[in-house]
Amino acid sequence: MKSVEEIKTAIEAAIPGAGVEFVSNPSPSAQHSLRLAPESAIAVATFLRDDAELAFDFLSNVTGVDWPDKEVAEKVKVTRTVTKSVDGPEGPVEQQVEETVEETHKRVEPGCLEVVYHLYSVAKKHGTLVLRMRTVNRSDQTELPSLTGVWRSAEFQEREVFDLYGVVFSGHPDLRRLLMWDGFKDHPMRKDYVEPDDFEYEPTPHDEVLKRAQERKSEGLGTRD
Amino acid sequence: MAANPFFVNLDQIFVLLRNWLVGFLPVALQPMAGVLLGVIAIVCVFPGLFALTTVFERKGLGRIQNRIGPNRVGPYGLLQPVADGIKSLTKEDIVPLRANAVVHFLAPLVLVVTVFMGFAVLPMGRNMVLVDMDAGLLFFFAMGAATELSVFMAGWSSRNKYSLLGAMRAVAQMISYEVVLLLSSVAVVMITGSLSLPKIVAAQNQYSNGFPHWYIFTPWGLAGFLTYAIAATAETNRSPFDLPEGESELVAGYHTEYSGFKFALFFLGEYLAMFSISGLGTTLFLGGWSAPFSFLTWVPSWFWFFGKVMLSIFVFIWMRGTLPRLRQDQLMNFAWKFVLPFTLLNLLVTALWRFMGDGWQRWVVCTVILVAAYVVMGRLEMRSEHFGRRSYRYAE
Amino acid sequence: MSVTDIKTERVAGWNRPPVIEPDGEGELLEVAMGPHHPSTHGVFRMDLALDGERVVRLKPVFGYLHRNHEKLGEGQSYLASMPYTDRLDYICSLTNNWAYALAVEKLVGQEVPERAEYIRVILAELTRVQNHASSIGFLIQEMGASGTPLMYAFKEREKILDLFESLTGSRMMCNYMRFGGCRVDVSAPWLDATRKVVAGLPVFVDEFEALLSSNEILMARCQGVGILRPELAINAGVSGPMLRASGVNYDVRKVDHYGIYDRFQFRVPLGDHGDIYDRYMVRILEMRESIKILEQALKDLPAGPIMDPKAKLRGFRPKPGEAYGRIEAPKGELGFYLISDGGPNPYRYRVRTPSLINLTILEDMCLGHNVADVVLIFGSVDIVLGEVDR
Amino acid sequence: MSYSSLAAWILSWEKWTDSCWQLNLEDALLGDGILKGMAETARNFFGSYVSKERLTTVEYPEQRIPTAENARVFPFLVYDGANWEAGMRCVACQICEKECPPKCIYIEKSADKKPDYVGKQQFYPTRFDIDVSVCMSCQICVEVCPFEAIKMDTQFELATDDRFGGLLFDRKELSRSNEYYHSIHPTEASEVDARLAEEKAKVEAKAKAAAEAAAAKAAAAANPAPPAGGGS
Repeated sequence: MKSVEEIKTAIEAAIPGAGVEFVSNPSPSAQHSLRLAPESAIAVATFLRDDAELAFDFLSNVTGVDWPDKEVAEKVKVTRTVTKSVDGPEGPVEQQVEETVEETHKRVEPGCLEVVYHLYSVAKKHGTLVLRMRTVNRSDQTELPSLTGVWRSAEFQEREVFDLYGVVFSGHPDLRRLLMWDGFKDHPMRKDYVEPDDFEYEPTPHDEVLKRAQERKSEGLGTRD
Repeated sequence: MAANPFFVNLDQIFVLLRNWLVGFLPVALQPMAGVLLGVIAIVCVFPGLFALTTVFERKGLGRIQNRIGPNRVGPYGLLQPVADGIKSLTKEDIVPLRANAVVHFLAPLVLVVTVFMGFAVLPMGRNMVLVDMDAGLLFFFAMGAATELSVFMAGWSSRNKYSLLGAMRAVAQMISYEVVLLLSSVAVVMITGSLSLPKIVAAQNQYSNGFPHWYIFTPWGLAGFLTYAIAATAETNRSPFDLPEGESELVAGYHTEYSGFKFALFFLGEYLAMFSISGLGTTLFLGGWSAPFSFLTWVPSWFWFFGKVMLSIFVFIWMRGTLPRLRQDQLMNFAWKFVLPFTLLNLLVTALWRFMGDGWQRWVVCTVILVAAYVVMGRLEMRSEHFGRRSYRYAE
Repeated sequence: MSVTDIKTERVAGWNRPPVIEPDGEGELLEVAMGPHHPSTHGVFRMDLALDGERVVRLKPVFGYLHRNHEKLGEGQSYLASMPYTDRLDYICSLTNNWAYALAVEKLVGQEVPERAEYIRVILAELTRVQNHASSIGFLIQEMGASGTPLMYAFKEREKILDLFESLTGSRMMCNYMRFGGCRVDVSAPWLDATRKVVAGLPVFVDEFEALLSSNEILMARCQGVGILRPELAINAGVSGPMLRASGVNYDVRKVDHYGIYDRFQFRVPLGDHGDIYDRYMVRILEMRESIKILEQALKDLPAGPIMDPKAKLRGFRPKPGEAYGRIEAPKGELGFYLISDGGPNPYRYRVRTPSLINLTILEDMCLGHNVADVVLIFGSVDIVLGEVDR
Repeated sequence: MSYSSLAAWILSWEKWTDSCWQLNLEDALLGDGILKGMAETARNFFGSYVSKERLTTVEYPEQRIPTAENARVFPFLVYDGANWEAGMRCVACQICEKECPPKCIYIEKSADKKPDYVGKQQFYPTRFDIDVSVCMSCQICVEVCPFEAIKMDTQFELATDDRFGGLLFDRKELSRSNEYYHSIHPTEASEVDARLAEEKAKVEAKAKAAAEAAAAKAAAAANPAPPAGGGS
């Protein structure tokens, strides 16, 4: 099999302006991946499937990853001019001095939802090629193109990602929730998902759960028996 | 030996008992009382047999599957049906809200009553027939046809999609196989020339060289018996033709919505139908109550009848333990495209048998025709249904 | 939502389900097959629209057994997820263990001692035999054979489960493999018992085949029903015996050479028709091949440690990175995808289960067939709901 | 016909049906596969009466399969000696509580300390509860325990009519003696004992060395002679 960089070159040769990005994987598994631009994803996927040499005809795994908004604390060296009083020969004198200070900037790195695809080739018996796609953010722009038309095996798995992560796959033939029920609101696999406090607690010996169970029992709510 | 009065009395013990009991009544009431006693006997004996059969079936299936089977209630689990009966009586009788309650209630009753009626014409031993009707066979089939009604009543009135599908299947299946059942019995009628079941038994109750003249020992009789057996299995909804209740597809088919005692009645009805249809098969092809060898004629006739019935029940159980179930369209194809033509051919062969006269020629001719027809039709059936053995390839 | 209300966009394409129009007049009968149904292998639902008994629409409904296995995995240490993998496909817990261990070993670059690899192969192939036996048993049970083949299969499975119990301590929830080896060493008596069981397996398969393979009813029910074309099978990500029954030569054991599978001589049986009968026969033949692997592995089992001494049990923190490891589980390709952020818990823990993805083409296979066939086709996919809903 | 000759006949039956099958492998008759299957079930039916091997079921409450040595059901706490409270090996380190996948263990650490089996002062659990209705018998607690204090029981008949209290075992109910541990997992328990004895010997040797050193030091301090070095 070609290396991931070679595949990237091949894609770029076949589809100009594909916007494929190489993502390195530092772990010993060395399964590096390619990040696709959502606009050209279907074209790239079709190329990967139909190219005689690559022939990635088997989409093994589709999954979502949640990257929540991250607060990044950066130390930045800032150089600015400050007015300082300097002890001059004639007493304190106001003077413009250039000063370099380290400042801690806190900025919020916007999170995103990522969808990861693992490809294999049945015809050529090679693999894994890992593809990834990212949404713009986690709240309102969570659309990604569906690859169900290229690989049918994405059908249920993309439904699952939609269900559990909230990625909306445009062009999916039947985008409904897969595992949760239809009326369910949130997306449980997101990192910031808060479990609703509505299930029945069994009195386990655990401090927190036990406390909550006892509370509910005293309120006459939701405990069995 | 046969003339030994003890064995004669043993053979006739039930008849003598009835006559003795009836003797206490005024003459005018005696025929009615005699029939009533017979009815009571049937109503007691066959449900008892049903209870035993359920245990034997479960034990037999267990043994086929290398298990022990029920052995907890009573010695060797023999009291299991009592426990089952108590359980079914104490269970809640659920009637679906949207069900047609009257029909839902009547269906199991209709089944059990009509099935019981069939026993009226079965000769269960020498002189042991409740009503010696000239058209007994006809009566039997008329009663048998009424079971379809009850199955459909049950399926329709439950307002359950599975029940409805089961009922539709049952009606289609039972009507198709009724034809086969009738036509394979017609062969016997053609030879015997009578629709009276005691006369049919009497025709078979003869021996040459110690062997009986049962119809199963003739080519047409064997073929007729096989088609009869297939049709009987389908008629009683037993595996491999248990589609109307096919539990893996239709949950429980037409009796999905039945519970408690009504369900037990369906269960009873199914087994009674099995007994009655085995009894008829025994009567038609296996010589009824006659002994299998002339030196065994001293054994009471009712023993032979019930022995043969239980043997056919065993075959039913054995088939149930072995065979998967057919599909609806295959079942119908099998009935109309394979069994029915074969039965019709068998009628021709029977006629040939009757008019060719004694001698070895008719044996050869009839056998050759039937075997050839079976082989050819079987191959055609397999080809038209596109199935057969396959070979497989390997990749290294 | 009823099945006819689901407005699936009928995308034209060779890999979409065929459009079946009901013939004749009258309304469609909508049947919710499951979640309480004798042959949906647990709590699974298929919403059917029937025209008579013919299926014109089928929508599988999942999630009745959903417990968010993946979220649980993200909330606890790598080791603590191991017993949870037993509960995915509870019939073959050892292959689940192996797949997870393999993914973690890939993530941290962990070596596995040779003896442990042999033990893994032995256990995985025993698992495969008992899974195929019982799945065929279930299939024939769904065909209405009142449990006889199932009981024969279970009788054999019982012997294998006894072996599992005496080695791992539990019959089904084995929780046996660890990152870098196995938990307990096999003993000489265990190996003798295993050899005895393996010697009895061919007899069992022969008996099974005598009972079933040439049965006309089985052939009539299975042949030509639920046909899956190879190109669709590949495109829909179908794996395992289902894929091979469609004639696609793809076995992860042969392709990935994971573990030490390249040391054993075995063949991959392939079907030519892709129907239920081929799936049944491929499973039978795979059992025979597994027996061959077992014989070889039991003969060559080397001495040595069963755990890599460098492997860590407590304080296991992989470096940041990700890995996807997959094995040929009895039901198909079972993969685990892990992302580590350097913490004690995986950042992302994903299970690629064969059962769920093999169901993708359930509708394609069932449309136009009878209700009775739907049950059979569903049974021939060989799923376990613990794995489908996770 | 005796049983053995019946058995022989049944066993030869298979060969017979097989040879029949060989004859018409190519041109199968309709129904011969069914007959073959029927022969197979008949063989099993009679075989189950003839050979005990065929019957794999065990009539449970009367007959029992001996428990496998590696079998595991629910955890218990090992104690040494006769008194469960004094001899409890658990030092309330709470590793098992943290590692337990279904989180069914609840431990409260003591405020004071008591000597453990090597005589070192250790904490002990004032409360050690396991909810066996939640426990999934995975044995992770046993594996992570550095003190050989928690082991797996093989007792499985724990049915109770109290779903919550009856299945919540406190430390008294969980305590089992080391002898019991030996009786259910002999090999493993001997290994554990050997390891502990080794550790104890090491600690004792160390303590002895330390004591000797201390004595030597004390002796050295008592009679101030020119320091001869050593003594650590």
